[in-house]
Amino acid sequence: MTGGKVVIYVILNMLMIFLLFTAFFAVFTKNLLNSIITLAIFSAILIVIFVILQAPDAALAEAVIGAGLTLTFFVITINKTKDWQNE
Amino acid sequence: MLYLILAIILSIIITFYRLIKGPSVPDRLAAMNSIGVMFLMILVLLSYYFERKIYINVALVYGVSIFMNVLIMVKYLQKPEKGGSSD
Amino acid sequence: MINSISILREIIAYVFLITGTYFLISNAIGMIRFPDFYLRLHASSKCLIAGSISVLMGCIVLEGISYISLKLIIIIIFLLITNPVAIHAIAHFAYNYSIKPQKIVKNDIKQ
Amino acid sequence: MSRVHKIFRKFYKIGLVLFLAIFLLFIFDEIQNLDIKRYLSEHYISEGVQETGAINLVTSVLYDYRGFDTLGEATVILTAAATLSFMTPIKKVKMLGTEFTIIIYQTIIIIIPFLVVLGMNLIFFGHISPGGGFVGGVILAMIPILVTINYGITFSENKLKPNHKSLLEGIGAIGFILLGLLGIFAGSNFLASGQANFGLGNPGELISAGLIPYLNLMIGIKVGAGLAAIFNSLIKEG
Repeated sequence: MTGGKVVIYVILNMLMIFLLFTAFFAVFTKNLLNSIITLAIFSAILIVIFVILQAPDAALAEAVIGAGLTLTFFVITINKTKDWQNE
Repeated sequence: MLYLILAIILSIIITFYRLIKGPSVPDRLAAMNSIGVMFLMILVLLSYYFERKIYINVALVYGVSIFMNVLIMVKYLQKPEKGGSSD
Repeated sequence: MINSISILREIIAYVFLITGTYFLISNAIGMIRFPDFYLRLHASSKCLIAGSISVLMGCIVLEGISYISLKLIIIIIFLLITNPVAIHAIAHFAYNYSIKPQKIVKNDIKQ
Repeated sequence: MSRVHKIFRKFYKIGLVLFLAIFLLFIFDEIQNLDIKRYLSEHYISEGVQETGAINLVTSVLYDYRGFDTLGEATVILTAAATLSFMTPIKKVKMLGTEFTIIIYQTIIIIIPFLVVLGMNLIFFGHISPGGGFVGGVILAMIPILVTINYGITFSENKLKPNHKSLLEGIGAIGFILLGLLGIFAGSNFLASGQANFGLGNPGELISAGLIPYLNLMIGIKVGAGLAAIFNSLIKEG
């Protein structure tokens, strides 16, 4: 492996471990808002991983669906629940 | 080019500490906004490293997605008792 | 002659890129070290805009005149319009969330 | 007894996760080391550009070789939008939220033409650059969402009526099927664009690749209108 290959391998593995941390934090936190905000960063890391693996079509779909529309629907649904309105 | 990407990933990990530790929800929102823009810079730099300039489309779309995310979270994550408006 | 011009262009581009990375790292340090929410937002707004625009300017200098640099200029204009607006919206949200600054000199928003 | 039970439950969860991880590791390792020849993917990579005329191979697989799967995905979104439109109540329900200042109102007006140009670019250049109908349609659907969260649901429904959204979605769905039937009239299979001699043109130009740009346009219209209708009825529903 040449020099550039090693560095991009290190970047890919760092992003994978970081992805695991964000997923654990999004699942195990108590507050729902923190979970949603962490989910945005989860999909951002996935976009960078897709671009490193040379799949720009999957990265575009993830940028639009995962980071845009799904979070919108989640936020509106949490706003409509009974717990949130009576808190 | 790759060492610049490593430096930006380091700054992302430092900012992620504020997202975990942040005492309130607006802290986490500000951390989310800055992490998103840093990932956008990583996308632009990666397209220059791979010499596939067409990957810049991903950065364009992801920039739109960040802005819509922040606006929707700001609109609908308000605590109820502080007197929001209808619709 | 041509070789010296290309070397000069690369030097200018890397100066821009390293400046941008420095601003992004200072943004991260500011997000950790400042004690108050509004101080953190101040670091986040100014350093973020300066860093991102500097990195994109470096890429434009590296690229030259083409359609790709037109796309980069569009990204710059988009960030210049939307990022201050997003920071303004977050600050307004935090004020309604009853987070007060440590020292209030003058209060412009009265509800 | 109770302490032993508690300790057992804690270790049971950890052991379950570890067991699943090791199991999946063996399965994926087995898949990676299989010594089979991938005839289909080699055929797509080597002869996809000559057969379909689209440079982006993902688009050529999505809209030419596997066009029937795309029709199924489109049907899923059509069903979801139709069901949510039936469930919309007459009276509006109060939603909690902050009011925006005038700065954000004025910014949205500047942003909207940029979004239109970006979405149209992604749709029309779907067979040349990454993108396609789905992504461009979602970008176009962001415009009603931004208008709704800024100016309120009444203004948004006054500008873009829900009936018009339903009409656009129907046009997209019906148009996709009619374009597929063109393949039968040309003497080939349903949804065939590469094999049916529509004139592939030079690969890399805007008007090339047979029927693929028009299929992209139909999918873009359908997804944009459908997601806007879903958001509209979701924000009105109580």
